[in-house]
Amino acid sequence: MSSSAIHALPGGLALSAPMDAHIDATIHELDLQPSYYLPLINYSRTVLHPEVKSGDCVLGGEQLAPGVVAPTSGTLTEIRQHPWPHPSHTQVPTLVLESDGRDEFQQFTVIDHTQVGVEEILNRLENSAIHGLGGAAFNTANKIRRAYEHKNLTLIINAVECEPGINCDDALMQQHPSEVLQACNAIRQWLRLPSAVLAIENDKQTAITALRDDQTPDLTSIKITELPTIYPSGAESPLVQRLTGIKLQPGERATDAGVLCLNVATVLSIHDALMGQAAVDRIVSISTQSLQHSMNLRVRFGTPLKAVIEFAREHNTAIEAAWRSNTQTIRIGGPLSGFAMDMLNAPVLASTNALIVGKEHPLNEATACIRCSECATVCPVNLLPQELYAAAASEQLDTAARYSLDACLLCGCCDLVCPASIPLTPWFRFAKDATRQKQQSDAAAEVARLLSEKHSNRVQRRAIEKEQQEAARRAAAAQRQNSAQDIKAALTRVKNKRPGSGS
Amino acid sequence: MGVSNRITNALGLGVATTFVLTLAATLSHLLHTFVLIPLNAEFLRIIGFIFIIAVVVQFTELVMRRHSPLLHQVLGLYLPLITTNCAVLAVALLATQHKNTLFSAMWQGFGAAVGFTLVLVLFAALRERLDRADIPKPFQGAAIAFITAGIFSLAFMGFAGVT
Amino acid sequence: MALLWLLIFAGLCYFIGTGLARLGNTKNHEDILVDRINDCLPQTQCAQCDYPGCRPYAEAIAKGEAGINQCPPGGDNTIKALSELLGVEVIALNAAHGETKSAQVALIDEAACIGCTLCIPPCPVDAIVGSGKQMHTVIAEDCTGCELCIAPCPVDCIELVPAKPAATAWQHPAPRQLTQHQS
Amino acid sequence: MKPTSIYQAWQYPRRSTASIMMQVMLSLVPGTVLMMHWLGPGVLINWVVLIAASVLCEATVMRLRQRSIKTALNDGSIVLAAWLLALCIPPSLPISQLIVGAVTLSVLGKHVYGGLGQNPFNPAMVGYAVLLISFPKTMTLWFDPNLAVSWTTPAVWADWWNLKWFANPSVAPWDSITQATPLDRLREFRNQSASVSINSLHTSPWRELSVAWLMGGVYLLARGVIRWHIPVAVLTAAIIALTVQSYLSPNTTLPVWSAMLYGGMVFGAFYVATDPVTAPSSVRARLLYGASIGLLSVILRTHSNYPEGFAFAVLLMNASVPLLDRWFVLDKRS
Repeated sequence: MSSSAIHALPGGLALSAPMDAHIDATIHELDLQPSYYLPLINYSRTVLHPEVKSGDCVLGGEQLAPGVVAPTSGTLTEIRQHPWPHPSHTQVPTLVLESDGRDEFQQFTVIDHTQVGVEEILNRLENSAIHGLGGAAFNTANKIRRAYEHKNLTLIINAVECEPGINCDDALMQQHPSEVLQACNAIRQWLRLPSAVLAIENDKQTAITALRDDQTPDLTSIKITELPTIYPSGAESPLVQRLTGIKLQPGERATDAGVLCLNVATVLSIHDALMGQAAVDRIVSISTQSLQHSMNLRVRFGTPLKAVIEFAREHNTAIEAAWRSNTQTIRIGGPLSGFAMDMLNAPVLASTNALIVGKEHPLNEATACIRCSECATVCPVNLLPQELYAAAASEQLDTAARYSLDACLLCGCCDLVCPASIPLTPWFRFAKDATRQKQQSDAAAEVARLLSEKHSNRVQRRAIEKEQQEAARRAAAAQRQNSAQDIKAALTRVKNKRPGSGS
Repeated sequence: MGVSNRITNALGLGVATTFVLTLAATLSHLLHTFVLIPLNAEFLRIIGFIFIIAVVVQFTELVMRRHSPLLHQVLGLYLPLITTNCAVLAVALLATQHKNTLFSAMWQGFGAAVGFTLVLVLFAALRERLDRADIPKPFQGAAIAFITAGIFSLAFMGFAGVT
Repeated sequence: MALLWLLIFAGLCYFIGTGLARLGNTKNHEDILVDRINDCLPQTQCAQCDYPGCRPYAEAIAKGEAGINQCPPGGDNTIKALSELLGVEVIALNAAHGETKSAQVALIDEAACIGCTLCIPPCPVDAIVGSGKQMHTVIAEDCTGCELCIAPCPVDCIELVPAKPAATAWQHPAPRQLTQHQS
Repeated sequence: MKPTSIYQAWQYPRRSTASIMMQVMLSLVPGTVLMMHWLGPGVLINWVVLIAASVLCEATVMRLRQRSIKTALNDGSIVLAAWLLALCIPPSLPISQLIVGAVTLSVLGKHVYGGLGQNPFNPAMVGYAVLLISFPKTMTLWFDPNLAVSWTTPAVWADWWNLKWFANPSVAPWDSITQATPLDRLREFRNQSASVSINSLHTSPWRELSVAWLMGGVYLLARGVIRWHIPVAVLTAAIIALTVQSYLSPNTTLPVWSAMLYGGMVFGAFYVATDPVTAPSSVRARLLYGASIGLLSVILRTHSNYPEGFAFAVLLMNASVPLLDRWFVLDKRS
C-alpha cells in the first residue's frame, strides 16, 4: 500500500473556511443536563427494542438497547415520541433518562490488547455501543469484524474533515495529539498490521505539527499523510481511491476491498472503551453562518440541541449575534452536506458532528439547465449531474440508475458551480429515496408473487388429489358393483341346482 | 414514427428492415436478370418485386415470432408494414436499374437499409430526450416528433445536389 | 459466375438464419413475454382485473385479450411500465375495475371472529392464520389488501386499514417549486 | 416542509448563465464591427431587426405560457442566437425575410421544445437553414465587398432602406450585385473547370473576418466559457479533409489555408458548434461531434449546391447528439 503516492481525485472543489476565520480550538465541557433523550432507532432507521423498562435506574455506560448506552447515571422516566436530528422532521420512540446528578459509571475491566483475542475486543466495542463519529454513524464493531477477515488489510484513520465549518477532529488533534497517536497505535497492534495511515488535509497545519512533535519513535508506524485541501476527499470512497488507488464500485463497502477507514474521533472512543471508560460523548463544532467564528464543545449523546446552543451563545459573542439574526433554526452537519432543523429539543447523536447558527440562505430561483457540464467536471465520482437531473426531474428512475445515481455521494459540489443555480443535490436525494422506495415495493411484490404461486400450486395439487381420490372411489364402487352381481349370479346358480328340495 | 419512441424498438425494426432489404434487393436482381429480361417482360418488374418483398417479410415475421416474441409483440403491425415501405421497393428497383452486378445490388440494399436504421435509431434517441423536455401543451406527443422530423429532413436538404 | 454469387448468397442467408435462431433462448418463448409483463404488475392478486390473479392477467395481455389499464392497485405506474414494455400508447385506468387506493391491509376484529375458516381459502397469499373454532388473524406483512377475504366472512369482522408505513418510508421531497421551469 | 436549503456560507465564484452569454456576445463584438464596416449598413439593420424580432417572439411565447418574461429574457440566450444568425446572412436580405428568420429561430428553434436547454437543434442554424431553403436567391446574394459604399453619405442609407423594404435589387446604384462569396465564385469556376487563382477572387474582408472570429474564440477559451474540445476537433477535421481533397482533385480546390479562412468554418467552430445546449456532455463525444462537423461541412461545401455546408453539418450532428451521449456517456462511468 503505497502511502506516499496520492492518486488524483477527479473533480472536487478546493473549499476552505475563510482565511481570517477565528476557530477556537479549545474543547469546552458541557455540564450535566437534567434529562437526556436517547432515540430507539439506528442509522439505517430500523427501530430498536429496549432491554430496560421505564422506571429502572441505571448507571452510566449501561446498555439500554442494542447500540444505545446511558450517558450518565439516573432513572428512565418514560419512552415517548420525541423529535430526532433527521431531515424528515418526524418523531421517533425515545428513551427519556432523568440524570440523578451522581454521574456514576459502570466499572469495566481494562483490556490489554496484547493478550486478548480480537473477538473479546469486538464484544467490548459492541457493549459500549461505539459508533462512527465521522457523520455516517455505522456500528464500528461490525465494520471492524468485516474488515478483520481480509488478509492484507489497510488501516486508514480519516482526519481529513474536508467540509469547511466542521473542525471537531481538528480541535481534538490539537488538544490531545499523544492520545490520538497511542489510540491509532493500539488499534494497529491488535489488528496485527505493520503500519497505518493518518490522512489529514494540509490546511490544518497546527494539528499536523502537534502530531509530529508528539510522535515518539515507537509511534512512527503511524504515517501522517497530508492531502491537498479538496472537498470531498474526506468521504470514504474518494479517500480510499486517493490513498490506495482502489476504485470502489457504487454500493461496495471499503471493508469489502480490504480497507478499514475509521474517523480519528472513533479511534479515540475505541481506545477509551478498551481502557474501561464508556464512550458516551463526542466533540461538536458550532460555527456562525459565515464560518468566520466557530468553537468546539464536548457533548454527551442525548443532550438536547437547545442546551448546546445556549452554552455556545454564552461563550461566543459572534454565535450570540448570529443566533439573534436567525429564524430559530440551525443547520445540523456542514454547510454542504447538512440539513436545516427547527425542532431544537432533538438530541445530539453520534452523527451530529457540527451545528451552524445563523440566517439560512433560501435556495435562489433556478433557471433552465443549459447542459454546460460545469457540474460534470467537479463531480468527485465522475458522474454526469445534468443527465441525472434530467432523469430525476422527469422521474425516470431507471434512466437515473443507468447513469449510476447510486454512486452519488450527495457532496453538493455540483450545486455550487451550477450557473443556473439548480438544486441538484436535493433532486438527487429525492431520486435516491424514490429508487429505494421502489426497490422495497418491488421486493414486497416479489414476496407476494411467490406466496400466490405457492398458494395456487397447493390448490391445484389439492384438486388433483381430490380428483384421484374420486376416481379411486368410483373404481372401488364399480368394483363393488361387479362383486354384487357375482354374488347374485352365484345365488341363482345355487337355486337352479336344487329344484326339488327347497322351493 | 410509431416505433421510434424507444431505441430498442427502433433498432429492432432497423435490423428487420436490413434483413428484408438485402434479401429483397438480391432476389429482385436475380429475378430481373434471369427471368424478366429473357422473357422481355420488363413491365412485370414492380409486381414481381413487391411479391418478393412480401415473401421475405413473411419469412422474417415467422423467424421473429419464433425467436424474440417481445420484439415481435412490440413491432406488431410495423413489421408487415415494411412491405408497403416505398423506400424498400425503391431500392429494389434501383438495384436492378443501374446495370450493376448481383453483388453490388446486394450491397446497395444493405447500405440503404443501414442508412434507414441509423436514421431510425438517431430519431428514437432524439425522441427519448424529448420525453424529458417540458414541451408546451399543444406540441406534446406526435406534434413535437413531426417538427423534429421536419428539422431533421431540413438538415438532410444539405445533401441536395450531391452527385 | 452467377452460380458463385448464388452460393455466397446462400451462405449469407444461412448465417443470418442461424444467427436469429441463436438469438432466441431455450425457454418457451411465450413465457419470457408473460414473465416480463408479470413483473410490471403489483402482485396483489386481487382479481379486480377480471382475471383470477396477476399471472393470468399477464397471460391475457400477452395474448392481447386484455387491455393494459385494468389493474387499479398498480394504477398509473403499472400502465406506464406496460406501455413502455409493449410500446403501446399510455391509456387512463379503466374506472370499471375500481380506482387506485393507497396501500391497505386487512384486519380481523378478533373479538367478533368465530373461527369459521371461511376466509382462509380465498386468500391468494395465505396471509390469514387460524384453524377451526380458533381465533384468526392476518399477517400484516404478507397481506396485499386484495379484499378477497371480506366477502366470505359470515360475521363481517374483517375491515381494511391503511398499511402502517415503515420507519424508512419517509422520502426527501422533490424540490419542484424551485425549478418551475422543469414542470 | 421547508425544502432543505443549499447553504451558501460564502459566495463560491459561480458564473451565471447570463454572464456566460454576456461574455460570448462580448467576444462577438470585434467581428461584428468589422463586418458592418466592410459590408455596409445592411448588416447593422439585419442585426437590429433580428434581435428585436426574436426578443419580441420570446416575450409573446412566455406570456402565452404564463411564465415570467423577465427571467427568460435576461439570460440573453435568445439575443445571442439572433446575433449569431445576423452574422451568417447577407446584408441585402429584405426585412420581411428577416422576420421569418427571427420567428423560426425563437419559436421553431427553441420554444417549441420548451425553452432554454431543451432544444436539440441549434436555433441559429435552424433559422439559417429555413431561410436558405425558402429564400435561396436572396440568401446567396452577397454583393461584392470591394464596392461597399461608405457609411457617411445619407443617400446610401436611403438606397439601403429601399433595398431592405422593397427587396428589388435594381434600385441599388452599384452594378455587380450578383457577385457572391468567394466560395460561390469558386463553384462557378469549377463548373467551367478553369484554373483557380487567388487574386481573381475578391477576398480582402473574409480573411480579416475569420481572424476576428479566431480572436473572439481564443478569448472565450481563455475565459473558460467554452472548452477546447469542439473547436479544435472541427478545425483539425476540416484541415485534414481539405488537404486530402486537394490531393484528390488539385485543380478545383483552393489551398487549404485560404479555404479555411473563407466561409463560416472558423466562426462556426468557435461560436455555433460550441453551443452547450446542443453539444454532447462527455469529452470523447464532443471530439467525435466536432470532427464529424468539420468533415461533413467540407464534404457538403464541395459537393452540394448550397454555398456553405456548415449549417447543415451542425444540424445533422445535433440530431446525433442524444445517441452520442448514450454511447459515450455510459462508458465514461464503467
